[in-house]
Amino acid sequence: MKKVLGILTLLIVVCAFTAWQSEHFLTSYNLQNLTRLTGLFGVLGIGVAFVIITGGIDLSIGSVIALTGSLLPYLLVKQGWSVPAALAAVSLMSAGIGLAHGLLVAKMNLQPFVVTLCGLLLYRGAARWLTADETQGFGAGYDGLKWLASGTVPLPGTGGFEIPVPLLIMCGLGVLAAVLLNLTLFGRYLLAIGRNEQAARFSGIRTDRIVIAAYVICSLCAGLGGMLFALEVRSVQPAGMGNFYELYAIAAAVLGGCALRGGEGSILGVVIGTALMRVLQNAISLLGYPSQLEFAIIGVVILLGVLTDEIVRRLAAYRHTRYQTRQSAD
Amino acid sequence: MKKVLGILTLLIVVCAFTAWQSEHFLTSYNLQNLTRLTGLFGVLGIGVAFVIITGGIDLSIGSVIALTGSLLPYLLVKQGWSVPAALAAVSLMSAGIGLAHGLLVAKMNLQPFVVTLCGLLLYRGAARWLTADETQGFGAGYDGLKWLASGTVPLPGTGGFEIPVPLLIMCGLGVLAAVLLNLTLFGRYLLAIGRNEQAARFSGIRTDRIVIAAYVICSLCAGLGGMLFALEVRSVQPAGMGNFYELYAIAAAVLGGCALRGGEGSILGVVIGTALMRVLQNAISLLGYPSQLEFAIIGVVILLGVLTDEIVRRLAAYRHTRYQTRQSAD
Amino acid sequence: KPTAGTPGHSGSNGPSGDKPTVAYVTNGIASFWVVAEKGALQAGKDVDAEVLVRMPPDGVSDQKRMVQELLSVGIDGIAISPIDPANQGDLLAEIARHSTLITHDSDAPESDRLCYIGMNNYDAGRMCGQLVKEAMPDGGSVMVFVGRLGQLNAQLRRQGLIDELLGRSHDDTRRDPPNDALTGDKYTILGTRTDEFDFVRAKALAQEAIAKEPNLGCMVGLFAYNPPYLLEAVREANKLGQIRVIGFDEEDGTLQGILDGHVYGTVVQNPYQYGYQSVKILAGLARGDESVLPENGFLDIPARKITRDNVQEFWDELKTLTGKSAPAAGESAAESP
Amino acid sequence: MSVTAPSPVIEVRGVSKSFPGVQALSNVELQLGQGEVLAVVGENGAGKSTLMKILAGVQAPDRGEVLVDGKPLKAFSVEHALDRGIALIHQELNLADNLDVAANIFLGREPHRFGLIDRSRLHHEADHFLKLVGLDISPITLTSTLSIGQQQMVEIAKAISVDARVLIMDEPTSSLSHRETEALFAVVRDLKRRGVSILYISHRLGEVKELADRVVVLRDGHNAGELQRDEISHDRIVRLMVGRDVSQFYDHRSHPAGDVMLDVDRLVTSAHPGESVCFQIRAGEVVGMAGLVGAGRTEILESIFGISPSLGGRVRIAGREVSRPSPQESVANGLGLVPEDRKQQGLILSMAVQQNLSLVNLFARVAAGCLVHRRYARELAGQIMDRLRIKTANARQIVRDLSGGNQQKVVLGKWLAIGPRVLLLDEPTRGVDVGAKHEIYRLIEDLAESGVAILFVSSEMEEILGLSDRTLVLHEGRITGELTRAQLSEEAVMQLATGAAGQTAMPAFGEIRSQTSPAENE
Ligand SMILES: Nc1ncnc2c1ncn2[C@@H]1O[C@H](COP(=O)(O)OP(=O)(O)OP(=O)(O)O)[C@@H](O)[C@H]1O
Ligand SMILES: Nc1ncnc2c1ncn2[C@@H]1O[C@H](COP(=O)(O)OP(=O)(O)OP(=O)(O)O)[C@@H](O)[C@H]1O
Ligand SMILES: [Mg+2]
Ligand SMILES: [Mg+2]
Repeated sequence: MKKVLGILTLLIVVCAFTAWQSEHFLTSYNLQNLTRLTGLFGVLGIGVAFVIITGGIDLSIGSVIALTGSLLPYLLVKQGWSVPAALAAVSLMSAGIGLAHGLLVAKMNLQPFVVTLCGLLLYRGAARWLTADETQGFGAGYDGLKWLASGTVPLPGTGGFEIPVPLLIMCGLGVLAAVLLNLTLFGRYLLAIGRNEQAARFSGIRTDRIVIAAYVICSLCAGLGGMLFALEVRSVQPAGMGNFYELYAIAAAVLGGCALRGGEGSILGVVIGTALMRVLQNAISLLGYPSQLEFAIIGVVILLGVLTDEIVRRLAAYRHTRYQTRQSAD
Repeated sequence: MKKVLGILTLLIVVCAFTAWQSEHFLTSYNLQNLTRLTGLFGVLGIGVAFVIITGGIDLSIGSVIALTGSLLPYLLVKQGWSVPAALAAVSLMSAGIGLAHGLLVAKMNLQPFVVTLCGLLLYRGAARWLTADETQGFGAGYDGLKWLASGTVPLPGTGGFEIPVPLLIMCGLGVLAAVLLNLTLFGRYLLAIGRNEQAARFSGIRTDRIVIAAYVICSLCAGLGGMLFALEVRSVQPAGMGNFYELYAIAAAVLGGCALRGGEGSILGVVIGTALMRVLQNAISLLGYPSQLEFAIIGVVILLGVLTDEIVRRLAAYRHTRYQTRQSAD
Repeated sequence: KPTAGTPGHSGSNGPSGDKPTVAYVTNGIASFWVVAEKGALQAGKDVDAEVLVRMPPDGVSDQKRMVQELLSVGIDGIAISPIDPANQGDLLAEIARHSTLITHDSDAPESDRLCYIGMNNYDAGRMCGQLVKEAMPDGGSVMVFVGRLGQLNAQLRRQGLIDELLGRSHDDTRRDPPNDALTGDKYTILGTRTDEFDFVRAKALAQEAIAKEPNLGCMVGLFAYNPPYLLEAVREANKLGQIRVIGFDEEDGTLQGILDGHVYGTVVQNPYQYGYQSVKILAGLARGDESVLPENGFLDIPARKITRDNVQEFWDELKTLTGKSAPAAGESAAESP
Repeated sequence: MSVTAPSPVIEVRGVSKSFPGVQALSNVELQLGQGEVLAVVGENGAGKSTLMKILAGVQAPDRGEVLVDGKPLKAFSVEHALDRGIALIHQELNLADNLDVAANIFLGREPHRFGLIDRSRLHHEADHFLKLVGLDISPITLTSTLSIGQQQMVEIAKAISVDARVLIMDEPTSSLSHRETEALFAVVRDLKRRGVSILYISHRLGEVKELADRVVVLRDGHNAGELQRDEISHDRIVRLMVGRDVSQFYDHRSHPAGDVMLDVDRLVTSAHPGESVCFQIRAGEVVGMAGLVGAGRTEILESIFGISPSLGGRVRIAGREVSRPSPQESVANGLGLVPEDRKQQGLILSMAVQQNLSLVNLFARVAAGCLVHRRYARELAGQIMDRLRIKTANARQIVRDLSGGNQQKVVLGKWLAIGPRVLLLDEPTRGVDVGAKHEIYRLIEDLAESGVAILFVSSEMEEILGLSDRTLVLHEGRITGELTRAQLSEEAVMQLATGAAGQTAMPAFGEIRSQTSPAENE
């Protein structure tokens, strides 16, 4: 909770600053776009949080996005599949990818970094090969499907602000994930495995199944994200779609308090972390900073975030001992 | 050594197969290009090996390449600096970057993944901002400098094969690195820290200094690599140069036997790993496979490599116990 | 021996008999180049040549590697779109030394290339400017969107556009700083936004521009994938008609937008012809036929303005050429592994 | 061979198990009756833990079978073993320290409804078991804030909470002091009364004598014999363990104390920032430091050595003031620390014996400015291995493959390499078998005789009584007393350690300058 507090403060500060500097920030149009993107990227962050909590990592997210994002229009438009069939097939494939990762990590003891790095190369290649590098689009139609990514739900009493559907999807997913992580046996086991896999195993927990499940969740989220991104941008270039998105997702999770050594993480934190990254990009545009500096600014903010966190932690520890020393001296 | 043997076998098999399938593989022209690229990428791999051995990781390599690669022509051509001054400045900056990483990791206890992820964003942004996103080139002149990347040294008695200078640079660097890693106090301490940082600290080793030095070495190599790449391709796009090169370097190191949990690694292995990745790309082209599949094939080969390694290890252990059980049963 | 598995990646190990082997090298991966590939392959069939198509995914260094690998295989001619002609002199000289060199899409006049096939990006940019003027005759503010400004074609198009709008003379070496607003008599160029080929970002940038500039009159997308995102953003903001969209290239969404009247127009090149003519000339040269070379070493395949008047005709033509129902187009390199 | 109960709860028949390079168990037989406390003893590496892991389903045997209630175990998995009522307290700590104490106690067995954890029940029940083992902490305490001893108690609470029919304890007391051990014994006796069978492993033979109904001895993975309740004696156990008589155990020698080598003045540690400690140790002295779990002994040693920063006070080594202690400076001044946790802090397990031995002293001799002087390192390692009689195939053997006692000797040997003036030993014989313990004691005596000042922390009463010339007793970070050899007794130590005696400790050897600190370096 404390970790979340720090990043939340940072988010509020950045928002306040941007709102103060640009009157366009708080327009419902801008907020709608901002929250839609937060929803889309949040789905990825929530997924990868599960893997990070096990002490693993997933570098293949961007490529899974490319694969599912180009497969969905490919199946629908080029192959003429029905919507439910295409959705089912793409989801199944995402789950299969996660299963493969999980099996290689948990059963074959391969390093997550290596397994998912291979995935990064492999799925991108597969997406490009399958579509022969051609841009995939949905054309006209599929309005129901597109609504999932571009639709909005009016929020009465806010003077025109409508909640983007992806934000709702992310919220639903987030609540589910938070319950899963904090209140269920699965979540408890996940945290235990992340910190001390052996202890969990010795307690009779089937650690491999839990780890595999985490990878499946992550890839499913990436797959869902890929489909939503495709529906949002409408036109998917397999070679370029989703490049580096795994890094954004991981950065958001880390900003939100997930420790890469495992065993720590909060879904709320991940969502706030994602929002922070989105607000930063938005602010850079609205405030008119050169867009070349976009990445640099994000990098600096993440660094400052984790650095401040560490310094505050140290300061608190220092204060605590000093307080104790003084108290007992009286 | 055993780990190196496996990857060496794989390299030889791939080379033999390619030579058998395509008469162009063993032409001195092709070999020259192949070994030049191996030299260039090998420099990166050798550098990142040091960081990996400490149990860390460096994701910023690609961006450091972009920064140094665009800074060198920028200083020389746009700012009119002298060659030694520009070389010194760029090297110094690389060292400074490594120092910053090392300090943040060793002194502030930040996670290497996070620190260098911020670096990835930051240095790319810096390179783009500094050059205003304009392509940097050397124009005519600077022949001495260009020779470092594109030059060759005739090898008598091979019927025209000339050794590319980058290969020589990498060999020199490799020998230096191998001596450093295997024969010096620094190397001994590095391995100790990678295996058990706490025990090293309890033995009076200044672990932070050693770790910092590893990051400095890595960034220096990346900086050198960046300059060589710039001199080799002659034209540097700050926004695109070196994207994903950190992943290639890390993959080569891992293929070559560096364990990402730290404490293990061989310079020879890294060089062979780099060569394998280069030969694979070369083979895919020469054998006429669709280039969309290039990355997919590399991904599969890396995966098969580490998987075979693991299976062989398990098989050996299993055989051993079976042998022992039978012996003691007699 | 392994052979190609997908369209266009014909597998072969060098020239065999009378059938020349030629290579068509792009500057990146994009659907624009997929159309060009179709032309190249068609020409291969028509003139009986083996065609190798190479799309470097990762910029200059990849292009160099692919070219060298082609030279290793032994090739009768290479048509290349140099990413950075000014600095790739050595590579081009290497090609000319070992094989036959022609350029397409982007020229390298200093090199030993035998001819150049393509158009002038600066002129195309000026055409784009003319479209803006037609769409917004009373003047107004303009925002420019492009994948990456580091690329020469992007710089030239942008400069042509700006020069046309500001009524400047013809000078393709001029470069205006990317982040400053430029104001002329009637038109103001508010800025240029780059998305680094992050397509989600491309759309977000358009939305942020709409949010930030209430008086925005026109958005221009200089890379193929830009205009559909611009249109999408305008549509979602309910500003159709209020903010004009001008595009480049022939992405489906762009052409549909023109048909529907939401996109004013686009400037198209002819990638199919780039591919077709390149292969035809290279094959001819390989057979010793110098007559295939164009006059002055320049085969002009001019850009065209497509507006509502001629879009249907153009689209039909495109469909027959590429032999598919849903044509697609694009320009430029998307970075990727 | 007599069997306690007509049908044993557990019967092990001809179990063998080998690891690469080691035959850990061969043809081992074992029977455990209902309500029986069976002690399993043996030297380090005799195969005790391996056998227990097989019973608990952590590892599968290569050959042989295990019968529970007469029916053979079909599969070896932890779940399966728990189902059959077998619980194991591992030799090494196995806690997820990012979770609270309650979560750890019930890990894998949380009370739940529809997959959701029932928190209130969880905490309530955890509280019950914490009280049972005498650990006075809240169930929502974060495990990482506990000391090693306290974590060990949590492990015990966890095993008891299983409600097992067979409870296996693999060295449960290795980091417990006298009082916690007594609490544990009370629990064990209670369980026994309720019919629970207990397998108990310990290197502290005193405990075995006190608790066991029967003793089974393993040697090199074989059954070496067993003793009934009335046959159990120290000498007989040792004879079975090592296969020969081992003569007198402690041969305490008094050494003439020399100059003050270590002078600690008003040192404040972060574990107890409200207290400060003062003491001096002279050359040739062996000073013991006693106290309950969490008394802050480890912190004091680590602060002197410079691993964890002190909050105030001064440290003088051989008369030289060390303003800010750091491991580097300690090494330079000839002060060494043998840490509490030898696997995490003392050794690099995957490195060779020789490399571990030379780790501290590698810089002393280098070739060509920076190269490792290999011959010197080899010779040094050889010398130390001879001197400490470290049992290995050769100097290139990986430390992980050594027995616990030999591993401990390697940690000691590492510091001998620098020719130390002061040695701080934190639980120097933790988890070490009697034979090796004996050798380590002799080594400590030898070192003291050669003029090294030695401060050792121990939770084992016999060790404190047998080894120290002088004993400092700690209670909650404060030195509550100092006992000379003449004043030393179990009662005296316990009184001071529990804080019962307060400041009324007998006037002793040195002036007791322990006080409630006005920590001055503020
Ligand atoms: N996982 C393993 N891999 C390889 N060797 C092992 C493994 N576990 C135990 N051994 C070896 O098996 C032998 C028996 O080990 P075990 O831990 O059972 O001894 P122990 O009697 O419990 O000793 P200690 O008193 O030191 O705990 C030792 O030589 C040990 O090195
Ligand atoms: N760095 C620290 N900061 C704060 N408290 C600490 C720290 N290290 C230990 N403690 C706490 O201080 C107390 C003393 O711990 P310490 O390990 O020094 O005791 P000990 O006497 O060695 O006990 P044990 O027998 O458990 O090793 C414990 O309650 C522990 O939780
Ligand atoms: Mg044991
Ligand atoms: Mg202790």
